Amino acid sequence: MGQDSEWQPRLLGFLCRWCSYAGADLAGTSRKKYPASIRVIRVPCSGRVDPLFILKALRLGFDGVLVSGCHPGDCHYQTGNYFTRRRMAIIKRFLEYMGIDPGRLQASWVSASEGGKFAEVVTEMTQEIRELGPNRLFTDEERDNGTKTAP
Amino acid sequence: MTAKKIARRDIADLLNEWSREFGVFVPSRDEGVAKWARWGGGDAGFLEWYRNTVVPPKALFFPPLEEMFSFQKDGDGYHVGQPPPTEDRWLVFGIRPCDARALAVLALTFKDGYQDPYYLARRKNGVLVGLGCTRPYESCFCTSLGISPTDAANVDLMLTDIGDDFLVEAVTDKGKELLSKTSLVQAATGADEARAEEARDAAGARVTRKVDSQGAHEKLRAGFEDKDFWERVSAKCISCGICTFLCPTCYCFDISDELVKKQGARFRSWDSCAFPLYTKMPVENPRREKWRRLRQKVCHKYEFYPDSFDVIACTGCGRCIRLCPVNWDITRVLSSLPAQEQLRLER
Amino acid sequence: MALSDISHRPKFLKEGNVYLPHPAVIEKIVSETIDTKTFHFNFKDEKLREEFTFQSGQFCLLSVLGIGEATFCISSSPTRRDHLECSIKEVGRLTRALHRLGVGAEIGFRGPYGNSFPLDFLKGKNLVFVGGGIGLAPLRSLIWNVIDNRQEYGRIDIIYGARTPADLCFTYDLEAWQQDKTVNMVTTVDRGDEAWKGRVGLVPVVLEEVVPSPDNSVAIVCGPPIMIRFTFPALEKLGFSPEQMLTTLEKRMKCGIGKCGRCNIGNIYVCRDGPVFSYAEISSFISSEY
Amino acid sequence: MAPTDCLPMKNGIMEQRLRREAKALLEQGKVSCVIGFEAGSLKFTTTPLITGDKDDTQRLVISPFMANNLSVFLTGVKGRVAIVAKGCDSRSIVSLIQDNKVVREDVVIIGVPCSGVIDLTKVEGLVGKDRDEIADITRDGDKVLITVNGDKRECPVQEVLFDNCLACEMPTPQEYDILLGEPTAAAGDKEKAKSREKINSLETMKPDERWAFWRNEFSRCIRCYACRNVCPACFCERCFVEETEPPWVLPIPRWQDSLMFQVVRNLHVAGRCTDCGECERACPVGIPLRSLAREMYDIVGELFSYRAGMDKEAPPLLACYEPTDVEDFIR
Repeated sequence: MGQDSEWQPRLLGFLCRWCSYAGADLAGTSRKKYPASIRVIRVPCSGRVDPLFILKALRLGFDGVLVSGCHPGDCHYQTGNYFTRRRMAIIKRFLEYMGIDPGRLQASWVSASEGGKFAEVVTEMTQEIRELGPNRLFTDEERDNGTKTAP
Repeated sequence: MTAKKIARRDIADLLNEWSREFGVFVPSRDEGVAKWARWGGGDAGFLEWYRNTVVPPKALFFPPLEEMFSFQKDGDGYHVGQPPPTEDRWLVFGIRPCDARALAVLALTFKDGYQDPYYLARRKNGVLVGLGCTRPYESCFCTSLGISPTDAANVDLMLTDIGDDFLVEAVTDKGKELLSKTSLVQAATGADEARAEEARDAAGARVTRKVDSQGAHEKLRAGFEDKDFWERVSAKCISCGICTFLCPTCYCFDISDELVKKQGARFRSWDSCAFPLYTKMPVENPRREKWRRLRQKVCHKYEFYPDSFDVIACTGCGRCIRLCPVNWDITRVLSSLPAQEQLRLER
Repeated sequence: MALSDISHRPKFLKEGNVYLPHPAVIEKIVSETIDTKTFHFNFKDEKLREEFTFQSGQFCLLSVLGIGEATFCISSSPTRRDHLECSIKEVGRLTRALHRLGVGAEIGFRGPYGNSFPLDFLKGKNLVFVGGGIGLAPLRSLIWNVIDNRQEYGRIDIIYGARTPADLCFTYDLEAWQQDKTVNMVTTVDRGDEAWKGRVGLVPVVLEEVVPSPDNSVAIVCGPPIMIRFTFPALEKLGFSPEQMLTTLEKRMKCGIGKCGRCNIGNIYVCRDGPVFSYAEISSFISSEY
Repeated sequence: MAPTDCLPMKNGIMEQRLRREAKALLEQGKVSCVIGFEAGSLKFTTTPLITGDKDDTQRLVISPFMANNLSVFLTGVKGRVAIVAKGCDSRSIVSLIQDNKVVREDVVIIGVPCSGVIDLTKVEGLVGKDRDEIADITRDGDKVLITVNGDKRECPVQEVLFDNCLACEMPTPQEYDILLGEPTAAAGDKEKAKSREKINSLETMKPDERWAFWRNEFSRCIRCYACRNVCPACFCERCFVEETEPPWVLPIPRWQDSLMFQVVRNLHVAGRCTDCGECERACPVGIPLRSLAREMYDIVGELFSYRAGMDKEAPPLLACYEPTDVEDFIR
């Protein structure tokens, strides 16, 4: 914590259970330092991450979403992460077109032995998102929930 | 009461005047689609393009989405708040006779038995200023439903286009009150009234689409189980909600809750009998098949509603025909209903 | 032209915004089967607790605010007024949320809505109750109502079935009715197990074995649609006329008061005109849209 | 190959052949159903005709107004079916074959060489009259003649074609069983640029302006789901918006929910969308949905050189991968 006045982004991570989740675990057990900004959802494979999950996370107000899986060639299911790679490329580009900063959605390959890399990814991403500021995409300043069109 | 008239160029001033006392809603296509929006001053440009809106004025009384009430959750339970208030006095300018009739049709359901507080509050506080049609669409068929495109039956104040002026008639006390307050109207002459009469006749003649609305009831009842017919006519329907959402007499709604960080609200929003999940129960769904849903839609308007309230729940506004992505046309379906004798023979 | 005459309805229903739920507190939860629980609850507001009345066969809407609202029949009897009961099977999001609540939790209540079993018509008659699974819930309200006024009715037969012994609801009531010498209680299951000593057979089949007499009788049927569909013909075979058969229908509902549009069968709205109907009223379209 | 000129005459010939072929297919029992177009009930419109009755085939038409993508009906009919397909529709059919939603052998594709469909909204804008107040619209090769109140007006056909037609990559179906006429040419490069005009102007905005733009557009959405239901690529039995556990999106017309619905819908049809333009055409409240669909189409093309519905043997975009796929964005 330390600098308590500083705004702490909230990140949501979808981590593949075979590599990245184990990597995150290792980061913890080996006492690697990284911001406590990330909440983790363990997925069977990074290929499980439906674009819907990403949008829902943004809708719920998470400031950034991380999708992390095994390095190419290391997928427990042989090819799952290759599909993730394709899908993520598309999602990032499309969200950018919509007006969502692509930095809010990031992807990484983190193996079970890369505790250090996981800490690094989260640290860097947290810093980047701190610069982007809070996610206000779906918030409504006037708390106008769309019901004001009628008298 | 003798008729009055107002100059076309004075309409904007009239709206400005009313705006001081009422929330005034007029046809607008600021966002590229004709719907109702708050009058924001300027000139009454809509008079040039306005034929009817895509989104019917029912949306002002029964909005696509409204908060029924909000609530807060805390340790020992919920605190339910009051529904958000509606405007005390408001006015819709330019409503067409078909849509005005539709509001009366909606009221039948909303005030039958238990009172629907949301709709009825808006209805009570709202004033309807009608504007007769001069350019009905080719999809319009109001005259088949006993409505003339210049009908003053369901409005408070009625305007009829007579060229440089509009003939103005107060229909109800609300309308009289409106008129008594403005100095922009003047007495109409006999010639004005004659021109209005001409305009009315001409408008009625321009509605060329016809349907046998009275005969439909009997045929629909007789053909209710005619699965072949309903399957055939529903084949091209894509089960979207356009014809029901944008129908001025459709009132079906859904209720949904939301709770975010202990603050919540219950919403009601338009729903449609065209959607497969509309009647879905945990195990059964009485209208899983498309033809059953479509049959429900047609029968509700032309058979069930007349059975309940003695009035057809269709006003011939033609939106369902104009806006349907596959040109599903209720008038074609009604006119292709098998005659009763024919059905008897087949049996 | 008014369709629903609500003039005789209790005052608390007609005041204020009909859509606002009344807070109620869960007082007791009884586990009926693996997925069905009976909730005993009472209003928070003392005045409402006093004023509240209902009749057997009526339904209500229960809310878990933030999740939603759904219709349930009131399964307790108006003759036993210290609390209300609803028996709820876990089938979706709202019922799951209800099942997760514990004693003391708050729910929202709207109602009672709908018509009710016609007591005046039933008085002096022999009653044949035919129930299946959770369909016993609305019948149970009436059965206790009738038993509490036993002298006003004739013979009582109850034929109740479930898929397996574990699916039988209200076993404590079944036992009580079994003990009651003035009631003929027949319990059956579609499939028995090692411990099951009772009858095995589908409800409509068992009904034909029990052979209740149609003379001065009324059959009251409630269960899954498939059971209802087969029970009516069985009753007809026994000589019951359509007027002598009552049922209570279930449809998807949102408002409960005839506005939201989805619970109709033809011109009839189950919430507004039902849920209790005689077979005579619904026989013409029960096959097509139920 | 010369572009098709003088469409009305060509249409007449194609129409006769279509009716003949469709009738024969039904008579010979080769198909149980024909999906085509018949004259609509409004001026300048056609409407889908789905029939198993051979006499109905006489109502089939070919017209410059036949906008619907009929392939949306393919997954709903049983048995072997004949379907009238413009080039773009044929791509949707191929895409459905790629996704195993349709079996190639179960479809008789009656291909129609198409030189663009007329967008009545553009015609209305051009002459300042609503479609039902226009007396006549006649296509004559590269020109369109519009008659209003006795005045004739001529304009290049490109001005009144749908935006997606201007970017058409397959005017004549490549996958067909019967082809009703000579192949036609695709629109030129100049027109192709025009078909992206709206998107390009969005791309010049700042990101938050762009988000605000979409937010504003979707505040108009009424959640009728016409965009989804006309879309041949949206073939899910149950859409995520209808899921209740968890409720991903509330079924209410609130911009947040509507916008999220549409973004996810577009992501779900990535690699299936052929830019047929039906979503935007169906939208009753005029949300520029094609500006989402086309951008997605171009993203997919740029990143993976993939174009949906071009090759029935090719695996669907997101059901395959290349070892060399773009990866520079992954940490």
